[in-house]
Amino acid sequence: MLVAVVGLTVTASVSFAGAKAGVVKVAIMTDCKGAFSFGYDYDSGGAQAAFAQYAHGKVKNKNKPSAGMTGITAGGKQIKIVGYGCGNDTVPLAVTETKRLMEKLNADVMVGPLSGDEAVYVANYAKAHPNKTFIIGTAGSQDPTLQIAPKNVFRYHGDGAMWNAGAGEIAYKKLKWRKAAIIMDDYSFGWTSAAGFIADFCAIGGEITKRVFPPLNTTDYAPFVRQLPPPNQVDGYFWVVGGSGTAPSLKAFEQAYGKLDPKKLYGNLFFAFLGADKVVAPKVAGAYVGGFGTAPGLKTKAANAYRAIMKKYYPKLPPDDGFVYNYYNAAWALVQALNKDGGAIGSKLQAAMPRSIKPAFQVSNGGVLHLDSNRQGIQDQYPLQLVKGANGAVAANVVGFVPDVDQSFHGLFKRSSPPPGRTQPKCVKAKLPWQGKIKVVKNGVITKQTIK
Amino acid sequence: MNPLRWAPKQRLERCIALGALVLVAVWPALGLNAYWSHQIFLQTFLFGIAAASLIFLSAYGGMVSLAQTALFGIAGVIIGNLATKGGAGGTSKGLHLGWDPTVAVVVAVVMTTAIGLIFGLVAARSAGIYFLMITLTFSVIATYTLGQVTKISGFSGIGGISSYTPGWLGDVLAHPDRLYYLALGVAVAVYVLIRYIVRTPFGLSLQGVRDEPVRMSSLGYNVALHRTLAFGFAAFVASLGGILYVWWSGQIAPGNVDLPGTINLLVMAVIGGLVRIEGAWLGAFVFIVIQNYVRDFAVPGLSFGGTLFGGSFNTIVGIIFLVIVLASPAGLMGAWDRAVAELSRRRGPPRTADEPAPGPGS
Amino acid sequence: MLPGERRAILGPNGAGKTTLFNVIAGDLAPSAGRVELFGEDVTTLPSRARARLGLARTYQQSRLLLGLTVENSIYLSILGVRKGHLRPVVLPRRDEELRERARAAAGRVAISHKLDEVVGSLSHGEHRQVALAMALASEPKILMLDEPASGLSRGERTLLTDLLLALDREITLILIEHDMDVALRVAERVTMMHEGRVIVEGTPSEIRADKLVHELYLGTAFGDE
Amino acid sequence: MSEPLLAVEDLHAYYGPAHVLQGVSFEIGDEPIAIVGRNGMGKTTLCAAIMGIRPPRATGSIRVRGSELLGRASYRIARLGVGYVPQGRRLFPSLSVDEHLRMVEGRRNGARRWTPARVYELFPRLAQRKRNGGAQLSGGEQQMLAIGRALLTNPDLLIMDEPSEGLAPAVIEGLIATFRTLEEEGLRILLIEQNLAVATSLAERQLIMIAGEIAAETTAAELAANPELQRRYLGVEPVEHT
Repeated sequence: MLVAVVGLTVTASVSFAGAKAGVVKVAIMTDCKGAFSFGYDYDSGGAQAAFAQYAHGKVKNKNKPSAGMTGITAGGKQIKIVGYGCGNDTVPLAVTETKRLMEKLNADVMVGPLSGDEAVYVANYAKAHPNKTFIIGTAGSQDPTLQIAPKNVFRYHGDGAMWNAGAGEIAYKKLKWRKAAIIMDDYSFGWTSAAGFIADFCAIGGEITKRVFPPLNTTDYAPFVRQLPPPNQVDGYFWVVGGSGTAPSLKAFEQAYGKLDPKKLYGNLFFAFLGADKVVAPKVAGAYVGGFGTAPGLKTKAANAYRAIMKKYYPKLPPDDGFVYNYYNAAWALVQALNKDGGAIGSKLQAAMPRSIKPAFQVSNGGVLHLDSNRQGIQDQYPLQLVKGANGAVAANVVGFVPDVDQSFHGLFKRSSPPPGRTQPKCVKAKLPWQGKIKVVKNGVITKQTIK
Repeated sequence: MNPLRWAPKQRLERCIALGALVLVAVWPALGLNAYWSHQIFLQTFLFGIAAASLIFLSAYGGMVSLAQTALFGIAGVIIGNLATKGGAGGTSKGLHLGWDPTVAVVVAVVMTTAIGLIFGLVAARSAGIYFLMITLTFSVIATYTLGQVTKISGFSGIGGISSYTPGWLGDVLAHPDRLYYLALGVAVAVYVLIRYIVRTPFGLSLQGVRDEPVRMSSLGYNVALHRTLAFGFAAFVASLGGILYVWWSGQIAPGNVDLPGTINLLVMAVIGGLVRIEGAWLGAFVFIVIQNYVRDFAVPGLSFGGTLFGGSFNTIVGIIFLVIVLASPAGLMGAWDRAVAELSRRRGPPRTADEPAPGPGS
Repeated sequence: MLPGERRAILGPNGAGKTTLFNVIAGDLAPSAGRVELFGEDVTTLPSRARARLGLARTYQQSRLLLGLTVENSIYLSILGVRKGHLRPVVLPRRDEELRERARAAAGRVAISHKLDEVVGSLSHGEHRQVALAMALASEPKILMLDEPASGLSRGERTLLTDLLLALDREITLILIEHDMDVALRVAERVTMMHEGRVIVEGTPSEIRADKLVHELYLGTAFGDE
Repeated sequence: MSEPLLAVEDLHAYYGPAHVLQGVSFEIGDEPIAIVGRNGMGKTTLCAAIMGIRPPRATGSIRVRGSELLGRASYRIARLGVGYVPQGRRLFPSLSVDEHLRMVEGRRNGARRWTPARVYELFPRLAQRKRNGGAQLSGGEQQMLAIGRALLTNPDLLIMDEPSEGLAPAVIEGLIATFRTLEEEGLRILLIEQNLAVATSLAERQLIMIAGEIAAETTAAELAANPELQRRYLGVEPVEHT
């Protein structure tokens, strides 16, 4: 055993000693197990398409992004993807995967992670490793850039609350909701996602009469659905039940209160994943859905150019999917920084990370997305609606444009305020910057018309 | 402790153990690969402590407990709630009591031991598969309690705990070697303590209870009490591992104590061998090395589902586990014991059944 | 039974002898009736409490602590009836008095040379010796032996008989034994059981002469010994 | 072509490093054999080696009518016509007496000399306890059942490890008589026995086992009559063997 230990150590040391000084080592942290295991190819494909487009990367396998990439260079340095993290959207696995990527494979930069809880851990980890740089992949928790906010963590997309900006106003104006109840997965993403709706809906004058919290991965939703007020006591329900629970929870509601009424249901982005369900999805067609920072079907020059790039390198990946898009932007920002600082890493890289980029779905400010002082993007958001397509399949279409959503919701979420939780945020009336400025999007075109 | 009086096998084992101990003791000081010290060895120390609590119950008490991971996690959750602070720069979840971390450690150890005693009280009257099921139930209860009582943990658990270490330990993020040596010291102390305990009257009677509870009762022993106390002691040991774990990983979540987590610890213990305490660290070491290195090899044909490197990781771990258990039901320590016995038979002169063992040290 | 008495219990297989032991020792609760030890009603006391009152027994199937060494088994038997057997600190091996007692007990049953061996590695006959050593080591006031001679060789039986005859007169001895050489030499009084009842009670010579005993139990072999 | 029923040749057996049997050789032809000796001399290991049960590592040869047993699984050894009454009875606690017997009944080819009825005839006590589980029997009853169970496999060779243990004198007497009858019917017995009276009355050939070897062979009459012999081989003083 002793011999084995020494042997392994020697080999390990030798392999590290062999690493060239001129290489920037990048890790892509994503999930390959659990509810988001599809993210493994979406995320790595998104990031690698950016490397291919802006940093000379050669795709090894068009159909399998995780096969890797060669020949990436930026700022005169070679970029090496040293590993892909394999999480399962829980923290314990994120711990070992992060340490493996950053310490065993000695990555200088992480692009990722995928989920909110993982990002909270990564942000805490980043605090202790100031020389490493972290560009969050597509995680929706507030804490990494609000409460924890280390100087070496960057996020070029919105958090779970921001993704639902505008949802409250749409419910209030288009659906005439005044009183709403919320059912939300009882964990940080569920709370954060609901927080965006609560902030938006209460700001304009709505009232939340009940919040119900089914535990994550519940199999029987009936008891939780029964806690919701019946349809005659509220105007509608904001629905934040994800994973494998979206359809069962809606079925449980149908059994308890009768026919599903799309006008009384408003889902967060989990509703957009319902499309594959042949039973429930048609019953909620017409319901509004929160966004994911992307604009599926948006017809702008920038968006089309981006789609062409994705199609060129990874034709099978859906470019309008947030998993692909957010990792793409993260990797693109990294390339810009390396080009600027001559391939330096550590604090120089962090200083060089762009404070503004021009992503495909950003329209406000001439298409420029700014980071705030916590290195968190201020991003346009796109509310969606479930529609039945010509072939009968249900898909989510962009129906609104919410300009320049910031993480604080104009000061409602602060570094010192409690993070979203069962009772956070409180329901308060406020004047949000985008209030009254939400534009109608029709057939992928942002109109001049504001939502009324 | 006169080396001249040790049997050859004891001498060999102690030489190896001492060699390994010296190696891990000087590793960080010599500046050797930090990933090995801070990941492989540190995890070996702290999961080994948890596995030792399992092996202690199994080898000396005849009780295979599936609750040790839960107790390990409970200690971590208590620390997380007691020591961390909320607000700006603090952790986002938990009770944020902000206690002095040293006090939190003491309270976590005491509370976990108390919970272990309560578990023990319930489980002590059952044996075999029923004991296994009851302890599995504890583990499931712990997972769901953490997952659903969002005040103390919730699904996301508590993060950022490593920023709240006691003053005497200092900042483990800036100085991970301190945690390394602390974990090494605790692991050695746990090992010595268990070795000592099993030779005390309490330890002997526990082994008696393992072999023949009815007989022990008629010798004047309170069987259930001994089992309960053993469970409490094992909880104490597991809590030490749990506290080191949250300082190392910075977080604790239901995912640490769920079924896969429970099984991982059992696998470590079984790989090492449920017969000897040394097996705890050996098993943890092998498991963690496998976890860290085997995944880098994609094996064609073993890619069942999943996307990770052809998805062969879990399959490979499973096959290695099966091979070890089939080749040696008593794990690696058992294989070692057998190999030594076989060697000494081949080398040494044949001796009869009733001759004493070869004179020590001659 | 009186203190210091030596009693053998005989009876055909299945007569209820071992069951009687189990009830006295507290391993089995009686359906009716009472058990008194030293003038005290112990019917509801668990077996460990009876052990602490000074009752020691052996089992037919030795029921030993197979994973422990002979020495540690004997320690446990001594410590079990002592106060403070949970002491976590002091090692038995360091306790001179305990060691002496254990060694003496092992010596009395001629198992001294196996003190460091694990009980599970010993032969069946040696198990009987260990069981006896454990019972003696606890210095009981009442010693109940269930077929102590079975599995012993002829020489060992002689040794056993001598040992039992040399027991401290304070110790009350109850013996279940099929070896009449041992049973009738050691016992002063003999109880014959059949079908769960006591049918004859008497001195060894009365028993030898008893017709019913022969018919039910001894057969012809011992008729004229 | 007459192979002996059982031939053991230069049998060595080990448990771990312990060399328990050290070159045991003997044959059973037409006569029963009893192996006597003090405790811890390897008698039970010999049985285990022959039956292939929890096998010690063994070298040498054990043949039943010429077929080698070493390395065979014990169920196949049993099918060759070797019955076994293990020490400590090893009954099935959840089966009743009757179930024990009916389970074994007719399991083996060859002459069906034994039926449960005949076992009940041999041990009337068992007939009274037909419905009781193995665990509810008294020690002596368990011994009877273990013997009955072995007989029902209709063995040609019956290996018994201390069959008299725990039996009342009258039952032993009956047992001896039964085995004598069985002898006449052709059953051969390899008897391991501490009870000298049983050993000498069942087998004329007496092998004395000391420290893993057959130290001497003697006859029942000689052994029974010679207290010096008994003291030397069966007494408790350490035996000097050179």
